[in-house]
Amino acid sequence: MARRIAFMKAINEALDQAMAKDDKVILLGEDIAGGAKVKQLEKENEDAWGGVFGVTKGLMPKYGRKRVIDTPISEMGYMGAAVGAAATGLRPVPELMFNDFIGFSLDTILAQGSKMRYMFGGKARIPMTVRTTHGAGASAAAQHSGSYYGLFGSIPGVKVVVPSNPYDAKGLLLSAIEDDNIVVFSEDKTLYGLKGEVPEDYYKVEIGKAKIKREGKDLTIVTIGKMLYVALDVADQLAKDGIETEVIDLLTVAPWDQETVIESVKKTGRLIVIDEAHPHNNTAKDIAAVVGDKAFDYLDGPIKTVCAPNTPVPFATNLEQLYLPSPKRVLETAAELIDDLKK
Amino acid sequence: MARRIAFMKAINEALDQAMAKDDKVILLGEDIAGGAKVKQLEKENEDAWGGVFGVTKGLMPKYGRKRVIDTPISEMGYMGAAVGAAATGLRPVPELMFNDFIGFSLDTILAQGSKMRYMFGGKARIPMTVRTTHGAGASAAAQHSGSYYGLFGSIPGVKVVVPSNPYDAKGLLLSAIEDDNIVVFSEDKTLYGLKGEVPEDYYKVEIGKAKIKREGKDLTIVTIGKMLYVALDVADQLAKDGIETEVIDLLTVAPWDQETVIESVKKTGRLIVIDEAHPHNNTAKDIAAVVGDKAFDYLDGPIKTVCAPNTPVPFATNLEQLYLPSPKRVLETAAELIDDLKK
Amino acid sequence: MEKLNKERAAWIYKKMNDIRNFENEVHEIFATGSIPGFVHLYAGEEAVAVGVCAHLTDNDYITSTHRGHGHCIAKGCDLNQMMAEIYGKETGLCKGKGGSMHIADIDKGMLGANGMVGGGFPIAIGAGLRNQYLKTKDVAVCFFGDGAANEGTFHESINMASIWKLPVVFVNENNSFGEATPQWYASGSKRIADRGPAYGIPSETVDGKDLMAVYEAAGKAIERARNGEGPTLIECLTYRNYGHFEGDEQKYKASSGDENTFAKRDCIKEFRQYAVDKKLLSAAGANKIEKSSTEDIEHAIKFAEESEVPKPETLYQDVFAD
Amino acid sequence: MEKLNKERAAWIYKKMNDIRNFENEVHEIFATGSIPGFVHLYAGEEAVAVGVCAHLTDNDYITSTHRGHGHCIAKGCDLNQMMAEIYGKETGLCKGKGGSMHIADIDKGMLGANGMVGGGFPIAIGAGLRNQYLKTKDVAVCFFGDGAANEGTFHESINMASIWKLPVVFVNENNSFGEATPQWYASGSKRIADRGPAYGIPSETVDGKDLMAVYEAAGKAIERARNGEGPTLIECLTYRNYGHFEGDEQKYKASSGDENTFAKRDCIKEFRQYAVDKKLLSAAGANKIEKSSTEDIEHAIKFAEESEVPKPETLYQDVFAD
Ligand SMILES: Cc1ncc(C[n+]2csc(CCOP(=O)(O)OP(=O)(O)O)c2C)c(N)n1
Ligand SMILES: Cc1ncc(C[n+]2csc(CCOP(=O)(O)OP(=O)(O)O)c2C)c(N)n1
Ligand SMILES: [Mg+2]
Ligand SMILES: [Mg+2]
Repeated sequence: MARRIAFMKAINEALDQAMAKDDKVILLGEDIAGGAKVKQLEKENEDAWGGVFGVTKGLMPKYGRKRVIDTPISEMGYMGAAVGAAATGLRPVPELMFNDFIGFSLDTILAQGSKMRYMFGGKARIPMTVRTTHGAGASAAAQHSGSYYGLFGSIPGVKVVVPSNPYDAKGLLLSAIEDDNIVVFSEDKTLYGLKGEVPEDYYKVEIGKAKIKREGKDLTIVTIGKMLYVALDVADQLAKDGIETEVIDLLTVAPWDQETVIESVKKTGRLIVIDEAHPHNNTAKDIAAVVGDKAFDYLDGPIKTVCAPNTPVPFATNLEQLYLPSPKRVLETAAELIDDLKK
Repeated sequence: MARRIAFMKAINEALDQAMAKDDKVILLGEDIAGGAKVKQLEKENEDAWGGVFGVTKGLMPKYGRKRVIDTPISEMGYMGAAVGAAATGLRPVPELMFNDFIGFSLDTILAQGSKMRYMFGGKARIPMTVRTTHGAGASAAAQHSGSYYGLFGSIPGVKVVVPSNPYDAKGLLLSAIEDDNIVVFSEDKTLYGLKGEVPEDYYKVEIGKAKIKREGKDLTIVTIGKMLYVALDVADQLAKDGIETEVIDLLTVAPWDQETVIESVKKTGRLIVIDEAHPHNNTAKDIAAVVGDKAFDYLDGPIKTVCAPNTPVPFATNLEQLYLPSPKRVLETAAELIDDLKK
Repeated sequence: MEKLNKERAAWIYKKMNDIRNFENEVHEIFATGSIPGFVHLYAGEEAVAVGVCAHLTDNDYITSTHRGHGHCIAKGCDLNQMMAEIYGKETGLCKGKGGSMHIADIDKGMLGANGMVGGGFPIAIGAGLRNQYLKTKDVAVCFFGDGAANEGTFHESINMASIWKLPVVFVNENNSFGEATPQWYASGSKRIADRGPAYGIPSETVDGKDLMAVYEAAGKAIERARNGEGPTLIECLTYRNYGHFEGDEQKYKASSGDENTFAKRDCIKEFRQYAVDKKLLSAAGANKIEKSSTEDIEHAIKFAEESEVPKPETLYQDVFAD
Repeated sequence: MEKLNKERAAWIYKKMNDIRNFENEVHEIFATGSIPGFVHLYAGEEAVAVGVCAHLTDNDYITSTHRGHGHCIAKGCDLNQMMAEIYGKETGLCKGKGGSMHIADIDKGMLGANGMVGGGFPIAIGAGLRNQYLKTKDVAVCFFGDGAANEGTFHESINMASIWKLPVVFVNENNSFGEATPQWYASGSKRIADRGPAYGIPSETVDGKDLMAVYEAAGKAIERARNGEGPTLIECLTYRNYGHFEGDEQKYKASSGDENTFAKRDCIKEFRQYAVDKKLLSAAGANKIEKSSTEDIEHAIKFAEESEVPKPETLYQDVFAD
């Protein structure tokens, strides 16, 4: 499996393969094709954009506008339509261009899609995958840079995955689309260009399972999405001091993999969770709390989280870089734990 | 101060006094008066409802429809209008009838009101208090029983208060309305009839300060809203076994009072947080995580949270009672810690 | 559109009576405290749900509202299970976990009452999209109130239905009030149907107390939808017999004048008269239907009362499908 | 409404040139990589922002969009601080923390560009409510795109403005596209102005490339608003010179035909011609304005480039007011 493709290409390929396999799969979103009813494009069967980042490029020409549906700018409308289509037998994959737009469409997930099965006494199935983007680092400022996977993850009935690399992106997306529940598939827009090995065939990565990306016995670092790379950097640096860090890529934010995390902490006795979300009521804190309950007796030091500060995302590049959890901040945090370790 | 009035009356009185004091204070919401442009009511200057629970009853007759504004069923519209009115100098108090309706209006808080000041380089002030209701126990089922104060509290720039009794309700609401930021004031609808002593004068309860409702040295229980009564019940029962429980009523969910909680845990070494919100990424977990970091060395046992199960709120009364954190569940949790204590 | 025949007239008369009896009984029982939660009764508006659903099969979808019992009954949901659901019993349509505001039966094409005003619009769009995509002739009907017409979802959804020519029929139940707020205060347009042109779709206002007026307008619209001609907006002027929810003092209702005259009209009596006049029903046949309806509702109450509450472990079930 | 006089004509011509020059320069600079993030340019649509804001004072409010530079300039925001903001510098209008999509100056009545399409509608309602409540004669103008007209906030907000007779003017900038999606695909109505009657408010469509057409329509509407006669909806047909944002290939634009003919019109040249013909501007005066505009923008760039980036501690500031 030597083929290396970009994160966004892996997502495109997963969508392509899911659509090829199951004609119940349809895509909806703003400009996921682009140029609907534009004469020169209709003639050439071309999409104008293929999504604002080009992730869905080529799918409309291949599957047509009945399956790759450009919507008006009506997030509540088309996200809710996806819920309705899912409840009645299709397998829609709506795209919420930026997860920040959830303010315009939360009800469809919070009160409708996620609760239908329960409220209806088990009769409904809502096989719907919401593709969305999150993350700071693109100078997109306060309203286009948030990381709200934790907010989605707080809603019962919703699964949330956050891939960190092309391989997992493809496999998780295929799992998500096959899943009979609402799955929010949250893509870090700053990872789109990242390349990695991706098999050409249809394969799945299991939802709900974290991956140990590096083994170690002294310290566990759990990461979400691109925070993985911060942790790997930190682990390299700590290795120079003889500290062996175990790095866990969470992959699924809801329901997150308690077993893998807790087993690791039982071994290392020390935990840092890195999450670029706003610092309160987020996934990092959830993990820290569960570990502080279920693995308390194995802990050799305080449970640490490294998150964004409690501010909106600033525009200026220098501030935005400061905003994001950095190796420097994680190293400082690790130092607090490791002092202890050296004693 | 022997006067005892109901929780809802205390809120009504706070609104009345805030409006009397500052004519920039206006109320907006669905049927907060009721009966707009109904002839027989206009003639009598009467409100039809005064809110769906009657909390704002009498305010329209007193202050008129220019200040107590019935809105169409347009949550995004009038909540956003409140943001606009606040940014331009009024002090609006919109009512979101049930906090579950945030799915129809989240943007106004998530991306607009909470971020304006920051995005605008400090130029804006958004003195707006969102009154809303939360909580299970009224057989209102999955879409009218949620507790989303933790979701609001995860947004930088938003303060969130959850009073547990008439006295704090009045004082916190007056503080909220005077505050120059968005404050979500979340009322447990099942507490509306609860009576307590409330001074007649205008007074404030400080936002950001928790209150110790019972002192103890063996175990800390932190509660939000009506979970206080669960904790007090548990404390009584534990007292019979000689266990002294410290009960802290959080009152402000964001930013919550780290000092009071941590000081208490340093003394008791044991913590249970009771929060009726959905179990993941909530305030209870946030508190547990912070304590697991900052007070780790003082802990004598695992950090516990007692929350709702990870399900929507069920309709049937028996299931709903099972859904809510109960003294029984808290006692079982306490037992885990106390076994340890007895050793 | 088919002309109303005897069989259908009997079906209509039965459904109208079922709704009225169901709601009147729930009204009484609620007052005794046996039914928990919020209950919004449909009595008075029967002509709308029944006039529309008379054209639908189990393959067609509807989305409903917080005031959903009438739509449920008209769409063919089981009365026993409905009543049990409202009581919160394990035999309920939703196993007691939904209640009055979330009563649903997807197998019958009933996509749920909805506690969220305006929550049904986008769901109906989704069902319409599905019907169109799968090249069925099925339609989706979206029932909504005059108050709901001021939610943004109304706008977004009707616009989408229009541009995609979806087989969706928007049926507005204009009962003059959204809770205690009159439509003439809350709406910038005099009529809800005035909004159709904003989306380039046909729209009309009909007398919603007149079963036949609703039946005919709905018939045309549903036929258009089945033929791929796109959505229609029908505004049905109606009135509810009870308050917004149980417990409402209804001070906002007029006690005389045009509003009150309208309020006093009984769509069931009017339809009986019409059907008997047109020889679609015999007086004896109508009486028989009335009696069987009363019995059915009595039976439903008995069924509900004798049913068990849900088992504790069901609290944790049906969050996720596997 | 005042007839256009020489002074105002000069002001208009200067603002139009400022916007065009500002945007053309940002376009160039963005290509070099000195400006980060998403940038949406207003060039081509100057007649709308300027034609409307020509009637406003600092006490009036506007809400803007992601394509906000034009509104900012027309409303009187400082060019230096604007450019510095787009560069992310501490001297920026928002101290570098907002950027192009959040540029704002409440002191000038500019309530912010808005990264959320449709985010401005309710805020304009709030400003209108404030103006009415405080019994001022001030208005609030809500600029919005053709794409934004499909958001639910459009519907909810215009309806509220109508029922409360708020002093709000809704100015639609119909540039035919929302990103890469044509209005003729996304909208169920042919014209955005077709939606006015749904709310019972006056509405009209004007040639948005014609400064005078916008000026006159806006003048009437703003006068109505100031006189307490309520809201108006004005649709201005226009076109953007650049792509949706910088980096857009614009494959969806027509390279010939009516659309292209319209696209090629230059509202600034047209206004110059008109003003000179009507002796509102002399040719020499117009040239002088053009020159001073070029200089002002050059200065703004210099100001921005020489300014410092924000200090690290500002990351944590201005989250809460105290
Ligand atoms: C999103 C949302 N907003 C508000 C409410 C509260 N509410 C329930 S019913 C109702 C009135 C609805 O009026 P209308 O649409 O006319 O329906 P009707 O009750 O008259 O049948 C309101 C405001 C709600 N349930 N959901
Ligand atoms: C709520 C929301 N949805 C979608 C977007 C993405 N988006 C940014 S601009 C835009 C198109 C807006 O079109 P229009 O309103 O016509 O304004 P124009 O760009 O043509 O000036 C879209 C879809 C957004 N920023 N916010
Ligand atoms: Mg109504
Ligand atoms: Mg546009």
